[in-house]
Amino acid sequence: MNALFVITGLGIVSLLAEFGNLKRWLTAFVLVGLTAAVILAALDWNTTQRYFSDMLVFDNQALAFTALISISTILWFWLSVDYFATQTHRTDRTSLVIFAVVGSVIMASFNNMAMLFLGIEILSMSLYVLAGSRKDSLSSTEAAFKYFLMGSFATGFLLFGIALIYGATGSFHIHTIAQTIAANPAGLPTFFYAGVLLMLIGLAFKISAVPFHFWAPDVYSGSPTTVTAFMSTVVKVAAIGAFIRIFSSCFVAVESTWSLVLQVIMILTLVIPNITAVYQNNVKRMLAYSSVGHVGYILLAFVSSPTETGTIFYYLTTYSVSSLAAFSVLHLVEGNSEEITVDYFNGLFKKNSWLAVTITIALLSLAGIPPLAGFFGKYMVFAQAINHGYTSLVIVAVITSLIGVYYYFRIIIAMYFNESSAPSITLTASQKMLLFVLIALTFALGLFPDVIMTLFRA
Amino acid sequence: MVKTVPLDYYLWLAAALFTIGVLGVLYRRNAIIIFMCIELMLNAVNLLLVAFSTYLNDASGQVFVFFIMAVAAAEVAVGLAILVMMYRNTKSVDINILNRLKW
Amino acid sequence: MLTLLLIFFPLVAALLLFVFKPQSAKSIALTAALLELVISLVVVVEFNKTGGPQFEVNIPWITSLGLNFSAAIDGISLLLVLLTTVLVPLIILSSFSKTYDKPSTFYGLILTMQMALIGVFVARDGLLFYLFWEVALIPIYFICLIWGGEDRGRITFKFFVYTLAGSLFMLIGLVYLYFQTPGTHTFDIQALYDAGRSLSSTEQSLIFWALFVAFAIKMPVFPFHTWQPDTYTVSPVQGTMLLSGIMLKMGIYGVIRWLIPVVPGGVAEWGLTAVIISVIGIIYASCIAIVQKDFKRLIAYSSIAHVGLISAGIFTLDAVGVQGAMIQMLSHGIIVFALFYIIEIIFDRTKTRALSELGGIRNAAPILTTVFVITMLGSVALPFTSGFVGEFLLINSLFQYKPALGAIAGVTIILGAVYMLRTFQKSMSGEANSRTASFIDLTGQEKLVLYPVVLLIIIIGIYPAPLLEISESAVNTLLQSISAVTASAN
Amino acid sequence: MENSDLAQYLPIALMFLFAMGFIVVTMIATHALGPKRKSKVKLDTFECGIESKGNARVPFNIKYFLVAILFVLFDVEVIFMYPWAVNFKELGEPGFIQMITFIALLLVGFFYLIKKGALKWED
Amino acid sequence: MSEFLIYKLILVGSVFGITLFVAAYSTYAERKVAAFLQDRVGPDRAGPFGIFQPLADGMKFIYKEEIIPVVSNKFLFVLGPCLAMLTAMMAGVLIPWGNTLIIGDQVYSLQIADLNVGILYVFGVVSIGVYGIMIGGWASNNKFSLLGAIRASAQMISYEIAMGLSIIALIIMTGTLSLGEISAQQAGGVGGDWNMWNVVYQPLGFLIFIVCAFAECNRTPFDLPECETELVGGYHTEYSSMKLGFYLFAEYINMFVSSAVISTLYFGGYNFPFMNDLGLDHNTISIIGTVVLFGKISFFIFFFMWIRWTIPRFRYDQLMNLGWKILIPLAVFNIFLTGLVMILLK
Repeated sequence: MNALFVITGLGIVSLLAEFGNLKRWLTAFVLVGLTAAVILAALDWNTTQRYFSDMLVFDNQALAFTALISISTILWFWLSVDYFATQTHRTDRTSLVIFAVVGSVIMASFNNMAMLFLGIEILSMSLYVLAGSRKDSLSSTEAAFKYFLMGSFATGFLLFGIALIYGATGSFHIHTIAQTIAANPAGLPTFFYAGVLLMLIGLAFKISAVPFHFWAPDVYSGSPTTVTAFMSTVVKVAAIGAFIRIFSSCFVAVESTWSLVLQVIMILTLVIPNITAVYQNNVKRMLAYSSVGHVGYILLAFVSSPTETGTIFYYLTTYSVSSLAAFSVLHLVEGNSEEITVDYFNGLFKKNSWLAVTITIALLSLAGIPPLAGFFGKYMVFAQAINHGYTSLVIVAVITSLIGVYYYFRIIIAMYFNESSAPSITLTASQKMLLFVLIALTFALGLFPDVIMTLFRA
Repeated sequence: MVKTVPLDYYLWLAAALFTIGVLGVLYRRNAIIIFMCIELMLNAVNLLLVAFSTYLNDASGQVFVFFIMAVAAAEVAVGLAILVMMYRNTKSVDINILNRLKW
Repeated sequence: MLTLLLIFFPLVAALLLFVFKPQSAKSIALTAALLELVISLVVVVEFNKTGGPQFEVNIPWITSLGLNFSAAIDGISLLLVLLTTVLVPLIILSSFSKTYDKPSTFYGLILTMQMALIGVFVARDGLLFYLFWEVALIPIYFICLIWGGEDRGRITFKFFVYTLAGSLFMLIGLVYLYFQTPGTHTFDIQALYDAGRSLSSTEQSLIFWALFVAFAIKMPVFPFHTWQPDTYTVSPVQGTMLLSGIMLKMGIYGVIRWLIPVVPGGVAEWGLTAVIISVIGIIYASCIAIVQKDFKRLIAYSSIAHVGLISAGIFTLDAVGVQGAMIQMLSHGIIVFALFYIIEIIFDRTKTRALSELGGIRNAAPILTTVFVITMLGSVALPFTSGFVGEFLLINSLFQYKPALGAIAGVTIILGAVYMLRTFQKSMSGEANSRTASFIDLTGQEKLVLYPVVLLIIIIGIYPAPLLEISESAVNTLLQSISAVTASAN
Repeated sequence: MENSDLAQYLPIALMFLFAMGFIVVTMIATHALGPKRKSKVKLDTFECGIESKGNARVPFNIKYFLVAILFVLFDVEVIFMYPWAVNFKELGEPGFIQMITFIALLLVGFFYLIKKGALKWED
Repeated sequence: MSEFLIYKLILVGSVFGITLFVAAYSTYAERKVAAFLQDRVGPDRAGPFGIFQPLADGMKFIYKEEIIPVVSNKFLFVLGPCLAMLTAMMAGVLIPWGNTLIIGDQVYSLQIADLNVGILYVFGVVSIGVYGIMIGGWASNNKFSLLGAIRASAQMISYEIAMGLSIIALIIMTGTLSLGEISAQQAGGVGGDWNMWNVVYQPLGFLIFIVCAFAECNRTPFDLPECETELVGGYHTEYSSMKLGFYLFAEYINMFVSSAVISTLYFGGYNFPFMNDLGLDHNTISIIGTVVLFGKISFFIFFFMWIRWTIPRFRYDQLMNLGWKILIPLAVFNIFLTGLVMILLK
């Protein structure tokens, strides 16, 4: 909670930094604040604290997500320095991002449907604006608009679900709902189950699971690359955090209602985006589909054992780090162009081997090649699924991850195989440092996954 | 409070409104109308919440409605701003022209 | 400790390469590879031939996954480690006459590859084995992708996906076994053995196929071989050497270490099928080899034929066959290395690999021709060459297993002779043409690479006993434990 | 019946009927009674006697739009204060402090708006 | 049931009639007041002192030709004034016009309906009035009209926030939203049981409220939407006959309702000082109270006119600045102050 206070304060301060003579110090200040948030989250470890009459509960899961979100945001700020370079928009962009982080943290720690709703909206509203932050670009506008439409559409479903559940159980508190469910194993009205499914649909939109994913590629490719990076890491983490928080603690008692639906969604989420990604020539779209595909693996872990959230958390961590690495390279490669195709990567190894190596490692990690972080993420998901008897689903997942290899390797092949006449790219020391940190993290998470895996074993 | 109207009626009404909203979002092509349909969806939810709140004698449902209204307002503000931006770039609010990003 | 040094010394060396100037990468890499050879020789000296797994290390690594860094060396491992440590310096040396773009990366990848290969051969933890197995794929892929020839993007990708797909099925099999281990699950090799043997026959069969596909793709055995000829052809020669000389042995090693002992029931059920597949592969590959026009492709197909024989020999589950496989692995490793190097030398000077465009090299380069003849004879398994020992043992065991299969496999020697002699005739003898007229004989550096190899071919051919002794006890232990299981099952 | 919810609204409905009736009747009456002598010029829009040009539905200053959006936001926030104000005495001091926090946050936004020039009309 | 219905019918009918009457005579009053302030005679032809002038005006509205510009949107063009009129009429429903009358053993309230959300209802209905103006202005398809309509909407919604905020301080004190209860709470007043009018406790709130009320009614000094020097007639430039009449009527009705609301909220409504000390019976006091209320309303209507002919029009930026940058912060400050005092006094 202290972390949440700090981040909220940070948001307000960065909003007001517009007027003081604070603009110059803003980035430094934000980084310090987020670091402080991480530290505070770590200090609260193993203490379950309840706030606002139980509306927010900071248990270990929430704290872990808070820390992950904050750390990803720090790295994200580092990679998107130039996004904040323009004087006119520095403070509002910063504060929008920080408020999105606030929403994410709330989504990871809510214990009441109202907080879930508010968290989602705080997050989404900032992102609608950020997605459209390239005002003169039609595709950016379009991305913002589609994101907005789909976001509020999904919210509608979510709210209708919440309303029905409230009607059936008389409460918005997750634990009260869970108790009511436990108390009336057969006595709940039918519309309760409709409510659960509607919430599932609403959240499926938010985590962009197939068939509710169609907005994601458009939004990801239209938004400025840095914003896309934010969406596919922090936002995705938050959405999945919210999803598992409610389904693993509250609705697990009525698992039979949603389990089959979720399995179908999961299989679709594994198959369709991975196949579609193969046909993409726009790298951002490709990564968008890939990020949708990754949701499939997370859902596989979730379907096989809804209460083992450690696996999902680890997967998200590895995914975030790898995605950030991929997007930082993408951002550095794209320059001023709006649409970045695979051809942009031609001969990148010759042009700048730092970039080439980083994105290679990132993509290999996303593809799940050992000993990188992504491998252990996938491995744990598969192992968990096999352990709970979902071997056939694992085989589907394995096949789709092979398809995944195909499109990731298109970029790799382009970098090492194709020739390009484009001028080489030079990096600043800070950029090199960032890439190094991201590579190091990708390896470190792969070589020492215990650090994170043991977090949830207490 | 006298609950002369059965709860089921509210449920069906809300469901109908919600469905109309959903269909509107899916089938209409004018951005403003889509906005309105989304608002319709939210208001269906509000109606439902208020009805439940009354029948359960629990005020939290109505508080939730406040939240929804406040957030919906904020959402509309952002949405309209985006719409204005879109209009500036395209001179139209027909979402059919937004097909550039389709795969 | 020695094991750890053996595994990680190449990796450290590889990282060191980036510290120094690119120009010196070559020599640093060679030094490192030679030091690694020395380390492996120390291991050989220290090795107790009757002692089972030795030089054990067992460090808890990822406890939540039951993964320990558990490695040890027994006879089977040692032979393959030795093959690796001998070949890698030769491979590096063979590249001295060429200059590669980004040499640090190139040699770094080779050394990383070496690390992964040794890791595969000494790992005694299922997941660790898998990790090294996969890690071995990355450097070789990039070696082929970055420094390969025409159309390498597509071809190397095919190679990558094939092998990755295979290994993912292996992973599923391993994980399934992992969850069968009692108590706190573990990937320890013995625990996996026990778990695998206690499974029902259906499960054993499924796991057999999950693992077999992975190994078969790596070897490659017909019909999983389609990636191989193209990849061998487009790879830079050092890559081809790594692939054919060492990496393909990973598959065979996997069968010996991780397939047969783990699911003996599955092997009992499907062993015959595997042998038949292998034998079909031998004939098929030999026939294709005969009609090949490209020198490198020809050797690639011949490699498939040889590996098929090894695979068939192993699945007989006969001590002689497995021992033969061990020797044949070493022999094939060095012979195929030499052959590819010779092809590279010819290609460098004539700019072609088409057999029809060669000829008459014998006159211009007698030393090269001599070396080629010896290697070729080794390849067709003439007595007093290393090839003879291995093939003899293998075919012998096949005869004992199923005489008909043995007979068919025996044909391989004839077919091998046919295509190798044809190759010799086309390239070395005959009239010199414009391309080969001014052929320069071996240079000093090339001799430095090829002479040791020729020497090894002959030494192993005449006196293979020390090598056989190294692996003998390990092979016997292995086969005994299996026969104990199958006997008790019956 | 007198005290039930719906009955409270009955007079309002009555008033609505009265007003509607009055409006409709008056409109119809004027329509029927007034003279009808149309001419093109008469039916043209008025632009101080000059011939009117173009459509009047042109984009207008974004400021108005901004005001509308801000109104929606602030008005909705004000909603939250009504229940609080009604229950002020029961909520007491803690409620007061919470609402002050709420208003303070609102004022931060308000301050930001003013400083950003969202409400600057003189330019 | 039917008795209840008849009682309500009578009440609604009389309120309706009175509203129209007051609105009609406000126009007359306005002209007379203007004349008085400018030292003129004002209307004096129709009847003695021109007392039938409103009737003549009404007739004229009815008999004038209806003009609907060709380029306008016909339906909306007609809808605009109707909506303005309708909302204006509906706003007065909740005003407590007097205390209860006791006839026999039946208690009759002089308030048409006393909803527990009273003030919110008034605000809700009043804010719909913006649509009437906006729709009318836009439907005319005239540049002046459009500008006027936009100005009107921006102005009205801006002042609505301040108005809403100023009320909150009052509600903190009264603890209810019901206008009936708020009136009842101010019973007695100065002497008797010493219930002061709310204006005593809420001078700042009253000030803000009345300024906002002026703006909401588009009255000078806030009549930017129809300032004839810039916009001809503003949003009703294109209107004629009864549709114009509706707009004008609506304005005067709004003024009337605003005055009533102000009187009710801040000036004790139908209560008057020493009312409980006169020793009169309940019904008499109620009737006197109603008369007193109308007196207060008349004063505020006069006040509206007084201001109109005294203070010049604001510039648009001054108008917006006043609303957003002065009244809103002031209202928030007022809430804070009221809350603080309430907490401290408890």
